[in-house]
Amino acid sequence: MSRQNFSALSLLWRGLSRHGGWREQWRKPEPKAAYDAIIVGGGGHGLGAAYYLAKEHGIGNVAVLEKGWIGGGNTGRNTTIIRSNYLFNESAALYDHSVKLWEGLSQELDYNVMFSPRGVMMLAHTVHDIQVFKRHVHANRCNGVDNEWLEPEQAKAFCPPLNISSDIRYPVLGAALQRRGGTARHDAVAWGYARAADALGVDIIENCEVTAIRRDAGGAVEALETTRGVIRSHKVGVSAAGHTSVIMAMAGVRLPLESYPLQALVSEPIKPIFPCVVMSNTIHAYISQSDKGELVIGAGTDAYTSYTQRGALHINMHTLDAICELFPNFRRLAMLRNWGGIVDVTPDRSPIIAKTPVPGLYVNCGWGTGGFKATPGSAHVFAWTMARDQAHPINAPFTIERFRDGYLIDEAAAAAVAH
Amino acid sequence: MSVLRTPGGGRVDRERSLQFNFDGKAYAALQGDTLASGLLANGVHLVGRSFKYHRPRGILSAGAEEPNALVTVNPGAPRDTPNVLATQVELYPGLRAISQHRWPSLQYDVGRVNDALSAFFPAGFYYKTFKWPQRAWKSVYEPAIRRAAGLGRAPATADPDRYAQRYAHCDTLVVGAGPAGIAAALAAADAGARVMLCDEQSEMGGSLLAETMARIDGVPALDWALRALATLAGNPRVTLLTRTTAFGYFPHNLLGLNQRLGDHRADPDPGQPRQRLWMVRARQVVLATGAIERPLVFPGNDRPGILLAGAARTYLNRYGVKVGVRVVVVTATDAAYQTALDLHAAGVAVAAIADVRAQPVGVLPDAVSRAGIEIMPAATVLGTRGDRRVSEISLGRVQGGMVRPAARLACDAVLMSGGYTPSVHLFSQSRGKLVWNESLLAFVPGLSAECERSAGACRGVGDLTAALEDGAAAGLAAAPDPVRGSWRPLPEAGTTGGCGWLGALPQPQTTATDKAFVDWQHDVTTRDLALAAREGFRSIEHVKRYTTTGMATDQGKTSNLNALSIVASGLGVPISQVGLTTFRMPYTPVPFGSFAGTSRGALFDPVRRTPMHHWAQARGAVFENVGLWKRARYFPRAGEDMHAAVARECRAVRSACGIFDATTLGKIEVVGADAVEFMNRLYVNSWTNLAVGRSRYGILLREDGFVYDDGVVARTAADRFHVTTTTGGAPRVLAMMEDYRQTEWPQLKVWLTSTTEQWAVIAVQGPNARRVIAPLVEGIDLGASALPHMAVARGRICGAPLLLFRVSFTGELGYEINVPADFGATVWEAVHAAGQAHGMTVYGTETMHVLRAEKGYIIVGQDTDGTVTPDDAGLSWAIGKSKADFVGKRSLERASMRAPTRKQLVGLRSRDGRTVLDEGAQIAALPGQQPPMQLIGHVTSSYYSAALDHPIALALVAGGRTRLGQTLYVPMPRGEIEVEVTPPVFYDPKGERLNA
Amino acid sequence: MLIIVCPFCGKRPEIEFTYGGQAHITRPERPSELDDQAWAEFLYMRSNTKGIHAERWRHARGCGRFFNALRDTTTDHFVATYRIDEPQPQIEQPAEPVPPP
Amino acid sequence: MPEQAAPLDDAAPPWPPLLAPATRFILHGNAAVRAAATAAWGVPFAEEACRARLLGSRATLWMGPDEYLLLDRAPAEAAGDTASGLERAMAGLDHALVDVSHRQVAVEINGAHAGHILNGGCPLDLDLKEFPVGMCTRTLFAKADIVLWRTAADAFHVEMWRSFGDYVRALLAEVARDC
Repeated sequence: MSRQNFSALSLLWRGLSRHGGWREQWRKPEPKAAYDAIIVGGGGHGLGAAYYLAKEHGIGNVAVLEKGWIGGGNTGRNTTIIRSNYLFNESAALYDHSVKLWEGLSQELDYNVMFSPRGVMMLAHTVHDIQVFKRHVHANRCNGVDNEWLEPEQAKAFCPPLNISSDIRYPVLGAALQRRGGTARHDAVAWGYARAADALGVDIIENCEVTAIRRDAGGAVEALETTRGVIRSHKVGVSAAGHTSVIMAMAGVRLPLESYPLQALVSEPIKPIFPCVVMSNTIHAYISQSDKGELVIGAGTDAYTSYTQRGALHINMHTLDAICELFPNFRRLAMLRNWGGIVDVTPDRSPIIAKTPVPGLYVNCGWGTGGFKATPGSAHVFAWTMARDQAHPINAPFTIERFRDGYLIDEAAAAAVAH
Repeated sequence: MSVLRTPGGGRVDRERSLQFNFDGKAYAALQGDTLASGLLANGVHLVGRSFKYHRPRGILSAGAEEPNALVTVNPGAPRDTPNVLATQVELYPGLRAISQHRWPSLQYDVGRVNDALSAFFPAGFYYKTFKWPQRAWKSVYEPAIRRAAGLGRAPATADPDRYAQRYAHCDTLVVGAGPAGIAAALAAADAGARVMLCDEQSEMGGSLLAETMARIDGVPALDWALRALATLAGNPRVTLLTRTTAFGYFPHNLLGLNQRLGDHRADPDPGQPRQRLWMVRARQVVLATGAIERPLVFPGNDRPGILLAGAARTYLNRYGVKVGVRVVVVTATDAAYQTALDLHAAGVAVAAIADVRAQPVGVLPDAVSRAGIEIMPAATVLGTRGDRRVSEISLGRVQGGMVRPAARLACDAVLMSGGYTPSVHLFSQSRGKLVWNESLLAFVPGLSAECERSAGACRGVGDLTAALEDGAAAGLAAAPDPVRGSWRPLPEAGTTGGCGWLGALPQPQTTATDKAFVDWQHDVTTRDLALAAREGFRSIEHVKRYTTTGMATDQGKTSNLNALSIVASGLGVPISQVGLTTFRMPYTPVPFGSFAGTSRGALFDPVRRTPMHHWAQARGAVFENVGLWKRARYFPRAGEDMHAAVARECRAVRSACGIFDATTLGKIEVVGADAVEFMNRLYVNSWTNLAVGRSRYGILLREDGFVYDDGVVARTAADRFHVTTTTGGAPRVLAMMEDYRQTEWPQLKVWLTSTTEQWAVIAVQGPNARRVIAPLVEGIDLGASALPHMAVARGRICGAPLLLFRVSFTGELGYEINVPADFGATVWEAVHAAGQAHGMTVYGTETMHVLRAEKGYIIVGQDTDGTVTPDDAGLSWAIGKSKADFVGKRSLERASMRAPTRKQLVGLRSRDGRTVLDEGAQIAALPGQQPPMQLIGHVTSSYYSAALDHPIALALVAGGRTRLGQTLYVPMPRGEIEVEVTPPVFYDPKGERLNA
Repeated sequence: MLIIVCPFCGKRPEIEFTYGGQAHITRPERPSELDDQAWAEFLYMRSNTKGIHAERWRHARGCGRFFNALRDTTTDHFVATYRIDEPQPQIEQPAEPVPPP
Repeated sequence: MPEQAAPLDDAAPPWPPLLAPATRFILHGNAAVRAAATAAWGVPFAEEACRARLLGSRATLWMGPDEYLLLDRAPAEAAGDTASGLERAMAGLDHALVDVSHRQVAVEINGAHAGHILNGGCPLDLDLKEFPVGMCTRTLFAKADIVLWRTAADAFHVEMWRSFGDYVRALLAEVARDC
């Protein structure tokens, strides 16, 4: 199976024939009776894992089962922030692995995922923030991950709309900047992986919901029951984000996960005004500008677990009062669209990428609000884990057992609390 | 007066003319005009450029669905507002607006070149190219794309306006004040309901504002509406909200309404809000949101002068504006015939009505024929001409499945009507189930998910009489105490026949040359949709994302159903199988400022201040934010920076005495017969043998074993503890205590009360502390043996009740004076005055941090970070060893929590005796490493110690307590710093000073 | 912003409440007798139910009481709220959405 | 330039003024405790949720199932002395009495627009039928916790922790512009 070349030249050539020659970017196959491996969940992580299984491990007889349409979950609902300036060695290794893959992903997939390393700036508003961010900066430097400290004036120079007045309620006292961080085009990640995996023989099967997991006498996975029939495989990787608990329960596996609504919103498109990504954990504001011109703003999670994919009005109100405080010129801009996703959160807010107690069953979950940035790296090591039935050194710490044993990777706790 | 203005009628004030300015040119209009009607009255149709191809675009509609006419109002002024709809801008004298997204001008836009090259920019072209060279995306392609994208410009200055928010409750909220909504509000109000009726327009009445023929209750429909509205306005239980858009439908019948209060005023009062966001909780909701006319999809359907037929009727009847002098009507419904008749009566030449239906029959076609207007049945549109304004339309005739050219007609406006799409946005937001109605060619509300019902055109009941009945029935059913189960939708009412056309109009086999637009603003054409299908994007969500159809600022109000139909027919499946994209909040864009409301400036978050705040402020204190509190960080004197001020403050405390405001520490009164048991179960310490009048340093863990909070806990009576917490920790510690008290140990007789704010706390620390307070304190023996370190006593000070702690967070002899908060400022001033004879200096949190670090006292949240156990922090001594259990104990028993390699709190001294380490700096055991390094810890606190005259630091280091005396390395960008590992207590390790 | 029926105060807006996670997880009487796995179950394992979920809420900005609720996590409709000392009501999943109280 | 929207200065607004200092206690305990306390305090306790009882300058406000706020708006003696009297009356009964006189400050909002003003930050339905005279509850006013007590059809007594007083009052003044 070959994929059509994507390039300026091919666009020109096919443009002359009114683009009649373009084929499906990925096939719409009927599910086969059996596969060497099945991925449950057609988001970026799942499609990417299928791609790397085929590309790097020679396992091309793979199906990706998606209950809706690919990229329709958190892949298509997030604010596309990419960075790797995490504190702990384990996290930094995982996310930096990902950033390195992002840097060549458009070329690797022959699909423009629009990775834009425009810089991610995290604002410090308290003395405590300064201490935490400087700890990150030092740790990252020693880990070979770029992250630098900016004084308020430097932060303003990097992001001109930022209000650095000392009169506001929580003045900007400085910022940590990762220049290699940035954004990418979320849909393109799903579609690019799908197209590339398809070209390597992977069957991408949409509108196919898993309803049960069959296990053999020894307890190992042997087949999935789906809305499109029974599909056999002895290797099943679950990459289903907010619905992971539901799928894993079918195999009797309990996970330390809770699913929360998370919202995001965009403004109407405006001419370029915002050159980077800005995050403020202290006052809960996450903002960048898309190539189309919309300000893309991440809101907080709701307080309660839910599968409704919608959040509350007051969450948006708190997000936007913070945005308007930091960027007072944006007060007259308008919210165009708001949406919600479901994020699965672990007790230490770090993911699980691991084997499970059920032989042949693997899980990649618990990404909380930060899964998009990890897409290529997570998919890459998950494929490795599935192919070799053992963890890649990068995901080795991200086990299920760490919660029993107390080896948490608690980035959120390390950011600590004000004293 | 313009020839395009009718001589009379409509809702504009003929007596009040005004001037406005668009793109630098002055125009005349009337009070009551919108920017759109004002421009049309002056013959201006060209108002914008499309997003991708920069095609000239005119006004398409007369309402919130407008995709083309986006302008910037007040450009460059303080109230600069981009991306507003000309159809919604109410004119006032002197209003200035400009067009957007064009360069150098609206008339001549170089971006138009994109249109010529459009063959190479199909849907999703950017996914296929711009990949090489790797770095060029960020540096070359993306900046170019970004510059080309976007619509208006963000304001260059901060918004000067206020915004308000208000909660409201009602029995019945009616959204939309057209005929169905007014009928619903009347019925509900008659039944005694507390009613709110809102409408997005400047005037209520909906379609009746442009109605000239219909009559209700024997009077012209509009008169009926005005009378009904007057009745409602006179009812004190009814609230009428105009210019108010119900933008969001949230769970449990909460609706978000945005009311525009100031934008239509030439000189808004700066003291009044520009907009008000209502959060309305309604027992019952009636959605009477009407329907939106659908454009027809044919080649060249986007030229200025081509607009919706209903909009043309609105401009004529409501605003007294003719959209042209010679028009062609293209329609799939009877409704447009009425437009033709009205225009004809107003003297506009109607060149023809091209009806896509094979045999238009009925009252209206008959009337049109009688008026001498030609009807062309089985018609289609083959194309249009005219650059910045339509000048000609090419019509075809469909016969036997073949399309043949039929006529070319000159015209200056084309009015199209593909039928009406019910506005089900809010219903869908409420999670009600939409069902496809094949006879209506529309999705209509099915099963409700909330206490809600739809009425009138928004559920396909378009006929005026039926809509009124439908509204009245809905309003009555939505009155208070409806019969349980009555929230189910009403049975389907009668509907108007003839439901229009979906998708592209028939075209000849040969491919048309011009584009047929589905989504005007985003330039999505039938070809783009076909390409998406060809490339395998079959889910409607994929089509939307790949082509961006329906994602423009109008969110597909005019385009979604046509796009859906084209995709469905391309795939050969029924529309109901393709499904709809999800409707999202907000219905129309809502300013960020409305969401933010009053949360701005000083009101962004509460500012908590202590009773001594103003004293500190008057003395030039520099404050820091700690949670919501403002705490004095240091008190610089003239010429001092923080370093100098802190060094001075530190020296004063060590050599004489200092005074410090510790009011913000959390305080919880734990009272009851089981108070001791409760504290034993919660804190790591043992409390059983703590005597009344004594205190102890307490540590609270989370159940996972990590340090959560700490503070001094005093036993003030056998059944009473005065627990202090960290400043930021106070609320969460109380919440955690309540959780265990209520849910795990409800049998314990113990109660919790926050007393954080009851007490002002004045710390007096230093060798002279006793001498300072002794003359002021009554009823307490301050002698070292009577009131030793960690003792607590009650007495009086300066006439105030006193709870006196002998405690020290500095390592010096120290007291904490607790007085009821109203006394805080006066007692503080008295102590400060008394201290002047003893060298007293006021100090802030920074000095407090240095002094405690010299003593190795930790700050939770700085020296611990949520991954630190008591043993890690060197606090094992505090744990009650004989206790079987306390919160977190079981977690500490896991092997990982006892590993000798855990990071432990130690002291660090720079080998050079000079370098103050960076807080957060990393620590390595081996020198000379390159990234990625093997790191064993980090610096948590670091200061220059004035008392010791050398830098000190606390650090968490793997196996730190086994490394005392070792040399470690702090790798910094400018080289490594050698440090020696020391015990964490630098100053007075024996504690002689605090026991003085 | 949901409406939640506090068993003591009645219908109140969600912002007056704090969420307390899955209900009916009792702290073991003698934690030291549990092995690490059993302790981790108590600490971290949650049902994350898709459907009717028994959960704790606290009317923190009201009467201060913890109480339990049954909520459908697919619609956010509450089926019941009950005091902490009351047993979980036996309620079958409603066949169709129930309007808010 | 138009006037800047929200006040940025730290000064407390002139309106609404703080009420005079009052004596306040939080009392936890059961019905027997309340009966005993009534003898000393002179005001009975509502057993119904969210209701206050008022007699002269003294009131009892239901805060929770076993929690009441005792409020004396014109105290004739020191809070400590009042507490001693209450403790004597409740001796031998399991209870917790804590002096919070200085923890809180109060304002009164009255007039025809009182409800609208409060609904600028309070999410409750303040219609007289839904929130009758004599009703009291802890609730929210924007980002602050308050105790709201309707003392008359058009009057509300509002209590808040003292450090939130400036915020609540400044916000009341701001939202009152819009009523």
